[in-house]
Amino acid sequence: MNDAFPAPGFDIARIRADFPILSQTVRGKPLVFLDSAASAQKPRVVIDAMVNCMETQYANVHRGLHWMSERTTDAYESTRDVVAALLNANDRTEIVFTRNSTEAINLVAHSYGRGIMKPGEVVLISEMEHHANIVPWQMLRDSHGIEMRVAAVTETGELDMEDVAAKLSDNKVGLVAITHMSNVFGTYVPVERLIRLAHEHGAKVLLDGSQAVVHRRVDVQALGCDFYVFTGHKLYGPTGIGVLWARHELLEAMPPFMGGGDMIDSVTFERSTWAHVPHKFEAGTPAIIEAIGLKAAIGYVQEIGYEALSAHEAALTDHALSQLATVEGLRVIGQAQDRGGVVSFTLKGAHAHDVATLLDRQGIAIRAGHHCAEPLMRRLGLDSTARASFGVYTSHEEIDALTTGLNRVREFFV
Amino acid sequence: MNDAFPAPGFDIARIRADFPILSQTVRGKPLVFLDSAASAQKPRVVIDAMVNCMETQYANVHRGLHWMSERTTDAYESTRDVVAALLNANDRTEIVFTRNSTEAINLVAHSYGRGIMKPGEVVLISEMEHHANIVPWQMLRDSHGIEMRVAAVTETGELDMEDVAAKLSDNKVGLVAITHMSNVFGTYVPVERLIRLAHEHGAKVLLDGSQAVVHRRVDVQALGCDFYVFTGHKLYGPTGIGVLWARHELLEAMPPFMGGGDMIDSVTFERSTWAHVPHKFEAGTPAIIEAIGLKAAIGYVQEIGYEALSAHEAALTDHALSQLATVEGLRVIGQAQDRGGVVSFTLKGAHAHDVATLLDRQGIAIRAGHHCAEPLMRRLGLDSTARASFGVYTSHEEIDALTTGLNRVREFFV
Amino acid sequence: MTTLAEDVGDLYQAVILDHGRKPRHAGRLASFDTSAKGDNPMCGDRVEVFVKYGADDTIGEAGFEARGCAISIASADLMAEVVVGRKITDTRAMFETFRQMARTGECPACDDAMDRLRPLAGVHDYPSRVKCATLPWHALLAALDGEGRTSSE
Amino acid sequence: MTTLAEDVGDLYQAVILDHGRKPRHAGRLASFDTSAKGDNPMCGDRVEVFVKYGADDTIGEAGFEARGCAISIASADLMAEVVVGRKITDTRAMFETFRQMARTGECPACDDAMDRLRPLAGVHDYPSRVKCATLPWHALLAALDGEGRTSSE
Ligand SMILES: Cc1ncc(COP(=O)(O)O)c(C=O)c1O
Ligand SMILES: Cc1ncc(COP(=O)(O)O)c(C=O)c1O
Repeated sequence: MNDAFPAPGFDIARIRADFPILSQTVRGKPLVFLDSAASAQKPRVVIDAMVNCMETQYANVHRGLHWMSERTTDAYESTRDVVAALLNANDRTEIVFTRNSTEAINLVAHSYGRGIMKPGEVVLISEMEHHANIVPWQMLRDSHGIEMRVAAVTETGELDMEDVAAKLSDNKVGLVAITHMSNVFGTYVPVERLIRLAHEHGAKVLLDGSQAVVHRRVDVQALGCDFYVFTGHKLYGPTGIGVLWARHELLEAMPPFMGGGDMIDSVTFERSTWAHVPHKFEAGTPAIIEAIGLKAAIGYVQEIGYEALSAHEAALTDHALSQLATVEGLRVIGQAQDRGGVVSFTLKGAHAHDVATLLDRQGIAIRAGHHCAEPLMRRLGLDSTARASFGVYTSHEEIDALTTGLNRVREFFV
Repeated sequence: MNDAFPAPGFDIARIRADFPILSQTVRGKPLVFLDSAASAQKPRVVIDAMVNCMETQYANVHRGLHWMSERTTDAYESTRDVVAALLNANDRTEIVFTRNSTEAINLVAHSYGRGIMKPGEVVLISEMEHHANIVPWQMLRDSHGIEMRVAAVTETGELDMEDVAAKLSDNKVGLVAITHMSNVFGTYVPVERLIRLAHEHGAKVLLDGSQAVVHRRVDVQALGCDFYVFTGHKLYGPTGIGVLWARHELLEAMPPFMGGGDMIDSVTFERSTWAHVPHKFEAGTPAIIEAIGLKAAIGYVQEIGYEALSAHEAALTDHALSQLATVEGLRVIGQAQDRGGVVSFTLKGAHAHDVATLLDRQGIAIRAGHHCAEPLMRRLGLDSTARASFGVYTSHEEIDALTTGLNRVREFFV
Repeated sequence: MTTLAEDVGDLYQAVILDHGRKPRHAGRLASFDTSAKGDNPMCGDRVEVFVKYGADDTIGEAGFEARGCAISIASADLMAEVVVGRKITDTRAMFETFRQMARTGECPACDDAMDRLRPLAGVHDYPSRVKCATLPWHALLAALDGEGRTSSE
Repeated sequence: MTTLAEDVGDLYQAVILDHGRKPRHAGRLASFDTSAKGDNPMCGDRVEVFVKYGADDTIGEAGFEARGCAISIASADLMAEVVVGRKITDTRAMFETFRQMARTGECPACDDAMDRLRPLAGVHDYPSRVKCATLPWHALLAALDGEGRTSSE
């Protein structure tokens, strides 16, 4: 069964032991959690970092002159260094903390979109965006006279680069906002090419890295993009914390998004002036405990190393694709060349929700629905798919369990 | 020393034992934490609730058809019920989760301010607002042609109700946005009167309850206000979670603030429709673990009960005021009749920062600075004050330690 | 080890599998007096319900078009079956009883008329699936109210 | 038990207490060539620095007005003392050395010229106070650069 071997030195048993939740049972069956693309489970080190903060070193940040506040500020701010290193940002001040990817994109849509872009300019997205990378641009379109264009996706679930080029050709696109990795197909978008092309046409590029950063090393300087966003809870971190990276000069030029404490330089009733970047974009008490948790999560991923992680996930994905191919009536949606550990599929004669419920009954958690990508579903002529997605803790045995589970579903249902 | 006795049945030792951090030492001295108004410490039940979520019952909410997701959704959504009960909201759908008070106010400024208010209408704030309740209205003023008026504060640190009446008299005020309790003076604003007056003049009322809800029972229906905001981390909950309450019909009428997953009904590239209230205002993966922590925090406060808590804090405040009066050269800033456990002061000949550092050296954490209320400081002719603030875990002995500490500072410094 | 059929028997009873697979009332009515669409935004289920009124404030004919899971199709089909010939006011009351049953699994108010719907009580164990069962009813009520469109939440 | 004076002696050395209480260079210069304000937005410290140039690219006279803590006033006062008569380029270099010392407590690059500033090395133990010590220097450099205004961050 284990024809695809895990990467050498990748001790899956030890890694699974780092995640307390994985030893839970669900409906009397051992948990097989294949919904990591929706949100990942948390390793012990993340839980411990948060507990440790709350038990030994907690106070509000930036404002206190006392020991607890200074130490908490250090811990919070050092997360910025860790994130800057993770993305290879040029400067720690380029890291802005948000609640999640969604807020990061909304921040750009509000601040860059309304503050810098001019009515008539175009935002180019793609057919395979998550709602988080569609709706903010629609709202910008409707309030600020921005045009929204949508680049096509091919039958294999890849970005149609010819269509991208065509839609850039009149040089009206000010911003290309595209996912780095599809949460439905697992497709990696050829972002280097995309960025080169966009820049040639004078457009800035925002990458939605919500999925990509979980699976691959991201180097924003090497990529050459202008904005990059991700969300902590998919990267084994807590909820309530996300990241916007942007080039320093862009952040400098952008007006603030929200107003309040911590983001000001000085306030009078007549007029306020803004704090330096990145504080200008962080109004109010930030997600302190969550930032500290995110730092631990990034540390965890880096200790394993993206090489080992990517290799493990590539092996898992190969194994999954070959196993799923043995299930009668199962069709994998999306056949990109360059893909990661997210596999969408349909099962003939069984609706995705019924598949999900019947798998859940066997302790297997997958996602079913439109995956917050309704327009993509419509493009595919589907109303929903089932989706299994993998994390660092996913084992080959779990994929085998999924396959067995699906065969039982088929027998029961079809 | 303990002339002011704690409320009967209020077992401070037991309560202190609920907060792991309180047994820490700082610079070799036992921690005396008197900076709760900036952010409160977390009881064991809050930490445990978050850990329990991450260890046994975690997945993304609202989207999953599997057991973990259903259970997590239940836990997240039940926090809404708990918050609705805390504020005595009419309906659970009136509770919107935000990152903090700051975001809640910004949400109202963006959505109600831009979506419902008309240029030329007035927002009335007061001189004793936190920056969180000043800057969003300035930004609205500058982008949307709203006028901002500022009601005066009296010498005693109370809201000048005559000035409020005068500033309402032309019926141009669309929204009064005022703190329920000052984070500098500890003053409670006479909100019932204020709300009656505002409504007579056709204005809606937003109360910034960031401080008040920590110390007093809040009943939004009895108060009759229109918007109420608070922040989880001051109410013994985690960072990263705050609350906006608003009347259902207001939320219904308001356009969304941010766009993305979870806040939509359906998405096409041409047009999206919004989910029902409150989901319309919660874009993207929410602060799930933090909501679950907040629920535990509210449960903790309710188990103690606001009566016992208010009585304890009133006794502490009386004790503090009488003790601080014995320190030579110390002046308490703000002498409101109706006040809670937040005491600002200056010490003759010693700058507030030096006072804070010298107290910190003795293990005593207070705040010094402008308390995110620069305009108020200017109004008082001060550049900063020292501030001691109390929580449910503050003991009379800690106030005595502060007094002793201040006397040592005075001796050393003056 | 229990079989999958044993494990999910409460939810996927034979009548549900049967009506889910071979709905009797699927299809747009040739002529109808009112109709409404229902969406479940969380999962993408869609249903459109068509109603032709009968005499004396009753429902004369009912049909539906749906894309969705076995539960929602079976629920739509059984709904169409039970509401035909029924007074409109009774239909509304029936939905309340049905919704209660779908949420709690209990049905103290159930009478004979509810018998055909009882197999759907099993959804209460699967909170995220309750909406699948209630969506067609939401659409039916929207049609009766002349609202044209609803969404289950 | 140690006394408070022992506990904070590193930070509040006699020279700092003395200059904090009785600054020698406080006050706006009667005439000056450049000036700049500095704010610390986090705590409300404010300082304005005035400079009159001397011969050969030196600082001829320096003064300041400040609202702030003992550390920031002593730092401003000692700064004014040490920069007078010094080349402008040396002054810039001195700030770098000073900032390093304030942050780390170490001063490998310290020469005799830095002697008067050494008592401020104690701030490194109090990260939130480092800005109090560096604010006047930020303002001085802003004045030399003709910027008028700066804020410590
Ligand atoms: C009165 C008042 N309003 C608003 C806030 C802002 O709260 P947060 O920073 O959690 O948004 C605070 C506390 O900082 C406060 O005391
Ligand atoms: C590609 C992509 N973009 C954006 C998001 C939104 O992330 P969040 O809900 O954390 O803001 C997700 C996940 O839900 C995603 O998969």
